Amino acid sequence: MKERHSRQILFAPIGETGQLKIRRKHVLILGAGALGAANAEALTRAGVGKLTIVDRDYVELSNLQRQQMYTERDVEERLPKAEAAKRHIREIDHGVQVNAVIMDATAQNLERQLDAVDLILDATDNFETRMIINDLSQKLHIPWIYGACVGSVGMTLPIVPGQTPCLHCLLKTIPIQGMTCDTGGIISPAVTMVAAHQTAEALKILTEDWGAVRPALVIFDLWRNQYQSVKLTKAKTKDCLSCGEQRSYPFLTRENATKTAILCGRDTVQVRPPRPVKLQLEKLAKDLIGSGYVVTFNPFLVSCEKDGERIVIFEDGRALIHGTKDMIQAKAMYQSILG
Amino acid sequence: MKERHSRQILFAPIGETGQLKIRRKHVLILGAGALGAANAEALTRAGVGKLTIVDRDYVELSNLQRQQMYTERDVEERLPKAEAAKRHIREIDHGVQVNAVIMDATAQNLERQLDAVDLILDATDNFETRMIINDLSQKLHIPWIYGACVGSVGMTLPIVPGQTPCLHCLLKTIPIQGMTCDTGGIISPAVTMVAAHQTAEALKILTEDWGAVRPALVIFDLWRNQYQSVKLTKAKTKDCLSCGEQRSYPFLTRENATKTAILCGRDTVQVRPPRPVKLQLEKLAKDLIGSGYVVTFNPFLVSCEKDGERIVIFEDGRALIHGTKDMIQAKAMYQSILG
Amino acid sequence: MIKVLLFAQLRDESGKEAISIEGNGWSVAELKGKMEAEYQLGGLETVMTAVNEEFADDNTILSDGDTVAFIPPVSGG
Amino acid sequence: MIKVLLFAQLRDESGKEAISIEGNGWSVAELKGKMEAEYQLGGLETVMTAVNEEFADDNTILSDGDTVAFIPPVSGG
Repeated sequence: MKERHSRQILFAPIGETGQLKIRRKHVLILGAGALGAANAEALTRAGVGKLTIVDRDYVELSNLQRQQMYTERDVEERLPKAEAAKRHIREIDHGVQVNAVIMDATAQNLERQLDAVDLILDATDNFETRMIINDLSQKLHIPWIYGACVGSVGMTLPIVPGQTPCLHCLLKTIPIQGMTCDTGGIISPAVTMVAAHQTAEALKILTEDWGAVRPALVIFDLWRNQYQSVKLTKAKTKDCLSCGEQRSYPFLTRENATKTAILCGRDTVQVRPPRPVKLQLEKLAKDLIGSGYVVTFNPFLVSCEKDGERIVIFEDGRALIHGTKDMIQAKAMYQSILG
Repeated sequence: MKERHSRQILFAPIGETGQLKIRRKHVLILGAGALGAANAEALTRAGVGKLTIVDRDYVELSNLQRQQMYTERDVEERLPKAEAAKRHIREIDHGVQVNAVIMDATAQNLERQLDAVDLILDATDNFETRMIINDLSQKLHIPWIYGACVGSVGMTLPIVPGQTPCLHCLLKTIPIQGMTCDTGGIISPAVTMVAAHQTAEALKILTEDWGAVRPALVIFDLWRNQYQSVKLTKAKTKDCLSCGEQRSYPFLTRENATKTAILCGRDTVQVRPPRPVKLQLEKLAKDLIGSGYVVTFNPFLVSCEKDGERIVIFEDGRALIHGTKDMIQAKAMYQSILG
Repeated sequence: MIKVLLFAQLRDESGKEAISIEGNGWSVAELKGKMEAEYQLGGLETVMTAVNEEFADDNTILSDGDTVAFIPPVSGG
Repeated sequence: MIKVLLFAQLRDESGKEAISIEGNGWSVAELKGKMEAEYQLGGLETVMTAVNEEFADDNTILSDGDTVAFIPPVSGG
């Protein structure tokens, strides 16, 4: 381990002590898309002890333009991203423990994953989930690092409970979806620049160099050559419902997320059953073939196609309906298969 | 190709026209270490037509902490970095042409590689080579992008002949080696942040969006939360010997580089023969085994070890002497093997 | 004069990266209202505001020479 | 007063990120000489200089309120 991380140990603010601390830490990365893959690779190379990677999606051809680690073979095999990330991480450093979790994060199922987690890295693509992370971070006293990007723009902010303002202090209401990868596209350097900031802050937090943690939100635009660091000394609000004196963690207690959602950057609707189920995928595949679908499947999912419609169904009952943004239609298609 | 790069085509400043331009372009990346690997991966994913990757080194365990794409298997096989990069690129996008060149760049052999090259990406680790790139860039009218990093600090600057100042305008004398990876260490986010800037500028240049090219040098420190963009409107000097009216390209005409050099970030000396040779590696390996060395070899190099000394010899006669910084001793060890 | 910097989609919507505007003594909320009306910018209620590189709320009062940045939260990843 | 920002190894050598110094009317070269003497900084002849975020040569004359950044060229990669 010493030889492998010798250049990182030479960096004085980390040193041997810091390297040992990194090795003892457990990071949960929520999302294994562009930001998730980049952060997972960087933390693996940095020698983190354990990674839990949570993702609901699988690798597609259009991901390869910006999502590190993944290859054409992952696309051919339609591997879930969490699993694909785990396989690549094992090739980079077989000594890093990886827990690949294929699920759509909710307040409930995410909290169950946070036992003994030292840091949460945000690599999601929506504010609904970020607000859940933010509340869980405050409730369980786990730092998290916000990161997001679209086009050539990116934004990042470390949030340390008890020390910095939280995301809810900065955003009184959840923003309606602005520009997404779907409307604005994305170039890979915007991803890597956000991931660079997230990984740097992660290394500070994992080595417990709290004084070095950036007390500011960074926003940049790599194409227009803009960069601004916004200090947050006045941003913490006493009456914040997530981190204030009378906190209620509103994003944990309120009604569960919608059962259908349009995925960022895709002509795809996700449908989620009211309660998690455990499907018999092999049986489902056979049934679908019988119904005239063209079907491929692996131990994690079934993908089926008919009349230009493509549906991917995961073991927990969740499905991705491709080629549509109509949530009602998507739900109907889902029910026509799973009842 | 359209599906694969759909999110990049959606980014308005690139679009379909820009994507077609990227596909027709040829980029030479000088160095396949940390910056080289990151840029090579990003440009591959972006869909560049052709990459020439020039590197003199092979993959070692201590590289994995910050050098993207490379795996433990590359270390076990002691693959030259240019070759390892080529193999990983093929897995990411088999449609990108890659020319892997295993050599130590000099003014002469580098110029021969620059035929029909549209852009040079600097991923070297020394100013001697950067000044050669800078002169060749001016002589052959090829833009290049300076990038460098150490510790948590990075620096980057695009240089477009006829449009921006050149590196020689900014540096009247070649700096003596300051802090290197050897003395200051390096963390991977410093690498990826420099690479993000280089790749972004590369995409602007490859899509011929000249007005967007950053007219400034960026320096940052991710650990100390420093960032500065330095405008270069007054930096171009008329009497610059590399880009001025009376130019002489001094770094191309002056005497060749030293024959021995200490490698950045290593306890290693490189020795280069006066003229390139073409060794019979299999025969050399047998000879060395006979001399009591523990030897491994592949079609690109021979690695031999005895009494704690390790020497790696490439087909062109170049050698890396590990475990020393004494150039005279290194030369002696080299000569004791190759005469 | 107040200098207003626009990021991300706000820049695309307005077609400008920076705007100079008379606004001495205005609150950030008043400036937002003015910007929505004059530059057809939508959704400024969820936009984060920095005054002279420091996070500011809607009640912050602006003075001549201030630089205000409007930063729409980015959600992709 | 002139504000001097130090990057990379200069910051490590001096132990400071920023220094305020009386230097109205000095040239950059004079400031470098002063810094080398007072703060044990070496190698300033190859350091790049920015005055108010604009590249400047050794002959540039400084005024009160200027921010000078000394940027040692980084060579790793």
